[in-house]
Amino acid sequence: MKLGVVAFPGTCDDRDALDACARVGEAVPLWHADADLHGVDAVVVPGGFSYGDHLRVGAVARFSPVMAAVAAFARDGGPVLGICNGFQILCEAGLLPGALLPNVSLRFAMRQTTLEVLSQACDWTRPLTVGERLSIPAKHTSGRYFAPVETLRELDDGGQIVLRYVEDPLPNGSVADVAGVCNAAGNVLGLMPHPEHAVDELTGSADGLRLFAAVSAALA
Amino acid sequence: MSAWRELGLTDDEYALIVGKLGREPNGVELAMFSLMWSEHCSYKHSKPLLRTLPTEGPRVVMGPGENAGAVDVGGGLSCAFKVESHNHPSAVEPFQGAATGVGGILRDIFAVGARPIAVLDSLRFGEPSSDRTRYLLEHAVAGIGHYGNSIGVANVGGEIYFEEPYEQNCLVNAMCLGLIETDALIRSAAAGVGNQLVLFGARTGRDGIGGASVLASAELGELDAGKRPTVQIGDPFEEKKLLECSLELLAAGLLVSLQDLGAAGLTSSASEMASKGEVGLDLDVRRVPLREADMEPFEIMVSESQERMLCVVEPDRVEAVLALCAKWEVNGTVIGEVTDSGRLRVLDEGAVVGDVPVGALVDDCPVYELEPAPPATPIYPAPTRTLEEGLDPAATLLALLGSANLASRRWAFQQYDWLVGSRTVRRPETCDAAVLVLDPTPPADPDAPRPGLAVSIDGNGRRVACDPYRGAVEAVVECSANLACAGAEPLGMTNCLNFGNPEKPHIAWQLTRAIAGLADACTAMGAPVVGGNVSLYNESGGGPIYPTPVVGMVGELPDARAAGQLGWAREGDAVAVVAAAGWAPALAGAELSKLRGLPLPSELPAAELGELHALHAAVRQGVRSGVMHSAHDVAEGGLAVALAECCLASGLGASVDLAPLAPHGEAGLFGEAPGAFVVSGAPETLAGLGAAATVVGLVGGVSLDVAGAFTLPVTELVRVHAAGLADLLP
Amino acid sequence: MRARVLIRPKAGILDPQGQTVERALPALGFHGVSDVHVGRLVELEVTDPSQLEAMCEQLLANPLIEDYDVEVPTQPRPPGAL
Amino acid sequence: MRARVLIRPKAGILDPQGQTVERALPALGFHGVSDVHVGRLVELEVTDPSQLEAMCEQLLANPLIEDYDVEVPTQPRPPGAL
Ligand SMILES: Nc1ncnc2c1ncn2[C@@H]1O[C@H](COP(=O)(O)OP(=O)(O)O)[C@@H](O)[C@H]1O
Ligand SMILES: [Mg+2]
Repeated sequence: MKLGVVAFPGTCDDRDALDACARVGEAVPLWHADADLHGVDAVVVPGGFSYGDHLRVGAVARFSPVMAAVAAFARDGGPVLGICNGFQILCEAGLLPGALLPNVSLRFAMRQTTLEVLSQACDWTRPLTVGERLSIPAKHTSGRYFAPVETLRELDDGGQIVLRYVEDPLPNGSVADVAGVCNAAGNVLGLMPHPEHAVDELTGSADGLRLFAAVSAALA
Repeated sequence: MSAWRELGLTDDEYALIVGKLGREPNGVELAMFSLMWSEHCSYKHSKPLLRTLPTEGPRVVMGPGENAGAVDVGGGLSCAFKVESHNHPSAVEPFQGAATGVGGILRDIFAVGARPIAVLDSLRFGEPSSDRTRYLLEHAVAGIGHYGNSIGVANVGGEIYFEEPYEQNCLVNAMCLGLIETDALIRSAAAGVGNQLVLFGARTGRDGIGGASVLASAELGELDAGKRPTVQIGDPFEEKKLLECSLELLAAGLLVSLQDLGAAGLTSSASEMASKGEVGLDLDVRRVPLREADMEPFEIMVSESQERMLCVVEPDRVEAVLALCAKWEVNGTVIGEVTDSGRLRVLDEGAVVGDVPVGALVDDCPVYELEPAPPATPIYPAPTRTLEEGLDPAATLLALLGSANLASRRWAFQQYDWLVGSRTVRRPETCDAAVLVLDPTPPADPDAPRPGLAVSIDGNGRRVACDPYRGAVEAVVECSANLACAGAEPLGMTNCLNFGNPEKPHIAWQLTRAIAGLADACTAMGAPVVGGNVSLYNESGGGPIYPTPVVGMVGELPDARAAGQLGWAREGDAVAVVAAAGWAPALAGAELSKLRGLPLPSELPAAELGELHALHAAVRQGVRSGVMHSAHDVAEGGLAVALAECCLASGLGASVDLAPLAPHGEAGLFGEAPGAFVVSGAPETLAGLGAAATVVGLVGGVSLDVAGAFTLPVTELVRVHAAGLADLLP
Repeated sequence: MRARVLIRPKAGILDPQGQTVERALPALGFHGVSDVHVGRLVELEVTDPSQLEAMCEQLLANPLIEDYDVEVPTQPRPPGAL
Repeated sequence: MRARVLIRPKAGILDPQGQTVERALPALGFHGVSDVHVGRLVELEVTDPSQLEAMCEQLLANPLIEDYDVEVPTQPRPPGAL
């Protein structure tokens, strides 16, 4: 079971993502300029500030060679996880619906958030239980999830709203407190909170590891 | 005015330069001398004093003199760390000033080859009632967050104080820690005649031209507006690429030496590298990639454009170096080579436009003896009164908890990523020191220890203003106490000396006394100094800042799983105060006296350093062994505030009776002196801790109840503490 | 030639930057200001202005959340403009 | 009336955003683009346009590092502009 972790210039959560992947399988670094996914079974597009977040979050990274490969991989049903900046990139690339706008506070905000699992219709949450709660940190400046009303309705109906903030939500202004959404096929998940920073009780929580473990178990 | 005076050189200094060169310097040379002989680069007023700091210890791997010092943290690893100021640029443009301050200290860490793992920031502003303070605070915090968050280095701690003397001269100090395999540490000395000099990173523009001499060596005054076009802009994205590129170059063994570009840009970096290696350098400014084509040679030599590094490379490795630069989308250019001339020669398309002996630039700046004299009259006016006397203890405690200096810093640290890297075992407000695990990947054996380190930064300028010697001692003791609460033992420390104009006798006296205090306390606490920074001339029309030595200390934790915490752990635990025999908290110079607008005293309570060292060892042992379920040192606001903070961090109440302790009354509740801790643990084990520990009560309930003084619901403490800073800001 | 792209949040999407400016102005003594929006300005030297539309669609703007206008100097700029 | 403020990094000041866009465009097949700068666009309804200058100095722009232009519709906008 090989999980690839993409790095762009400016990605900074890739080491943590690699570490999280290594706990459930073999972690493979993937470089933005390399269109070859090296035979991985799942792809993580981690957080950070690809291309400095310049112009618009995720706008530049989505054009890199590796993203063309990731898009093809996703269309074939391969599991893809976009975390924070990775979520923004997947939205920009059209692999996920919607967009991430600047937090209403206009500030970077970091919190240990509580997330409620709303759907199992996704490769990354299938073994989890609807209604259960995860403690996972979130940190971002552009985490206000936006999608047109019709899209939101479709997402809701299709079980594509996978995670939402509960209790002390971030001051990001996300519509319906959405923290994570998946595509219709359920193989691509994007979320703003950082499961890769929540893989060890020693540093606060191990709840995030369960997302990685879910895909690893399904593919094993 | 003559050109040299305008550039900050005295007539004598200029004459000396002419003597060294045997001729008048040309413009390029004069610009280089003016920067290298500025206070910022030459330490001409502080060098002799810095030599009195203890720099040796069993765990010191690299002492002062390199870009950062380093201590051995076990397992073949070293921790490189340093604190640096970016005060004047932050006063001019707080967002960019603070951001580039973080950028600069990060480069010092990866210049020695270490991967930065944590940043801390130490900030001083005027009172928050001032618009300027709120503006500076908001933008400085945003700038620090912007840079650190974007580059992916956790911000794990810091401190903010508000005091009137910082109104015109805010302080922005940033500290960074990095990890490196000890064998891989790299130095900055250039070597090997014929080796190539490669500049890599951002292109060079007119950023901060004149910055080091103009911004850092003169008091900020009327001229402010005219200096403004020189603001440096930070680009953390470029720095992230530079960081990864530098570390990959080092891992590939491609470099002879490495140096960051900071104050005085190429001039300082090139001449320091040449000086350390006792070689010469030729460099051609026309090979430097420029942002603006029409730059003069002198501008290129002194530009402080950010995110640049300089390295020395053997000729047959240049190609590989440039290829790695290309991989990281970083400009890499050969700009010169190592010579045996002992001179720094600046060329412009081959034509010599500057030629000076390296030694003259780096070593020959005159060193000035300070003329310290204690002030005849108080230097600082009494703080503005914001709290009436005669309030009952409950109201007094609430006022303290909500005051700007003691209120929760959540507003600030929630704008920082404290976790990236997944090493942060103790985040802000959970422990007196930040705790990081060295390796985020757990060992195969789940029972094996997880070695870690703890870090703390501290320096209460008002205490140093009262009594420079004892105030500086307190800064060191406070850091050591914070480490003890985390269960960590000091390995080494760094410091940033923020003072006023040392040419004034009373400032010279503050500096001299404070450094003596630092030296004595470092020796006593076993924390040698491995590096630091000096920022002088922090004064303007409003007078000097409080003398502010900021101390950053790093300590070792054999097992981060046993890291201490500040909040109570469980109901039913006993609460004890662990104090030095002579602990004598006093209101004079305390936070409460500040709120009451009382004048600064001229003396603080003495600290028996040998006894404190033993006390810290006992607390550290209590935490490591698990006997102490929580530990917190008594600092600003005294014992009552310390008890309240244990409640705040846990949400649990406590009932205590302080009668067995002395003194009673307000001094006992709110007085300050180094040498006491509030700890909790199982009643039977705490009772057996010995004479230093006095059991005073129990953890439990929903209120903090101090017999005969007050009963306050924890929810009320939380409300006041949380609102204190947040309410001041939009 | 020097072209200019103006990018603004789509109508109906919350614009906190605009709101923040709008709220801050009265405190500074500026009154009578309303309907403030903050967007992005991209200025660039292009040899082929017909490509600008495609650049916007693909990179400079995100049509889901942003509108854009392309301005090329087909005639003298109004006074006060660059 | 509806006014427009264009804010851009001062000449000579580092503009990392502009650099990023400039480097990204050729990869998308757009050539012949140079000197790209990214700034901010503020559009607002004002009753007293003479205040705009002061608003820029005090709030909208950071005069240390940014230049700005104020545009008020003194005459019809060029075609293609809003
Ligand atoms: N207060 C201090 N205590 C100990 N060492 C200091 C102090 N100030 C400066 N140093 C040391 O002097 C050297 C030069 O400092 P500095 O010019 O700030 O270096 P850099 O240019 O790398 O930032 C460094 O090795 C630094 O650690
Ligand atoms: Mg350095």
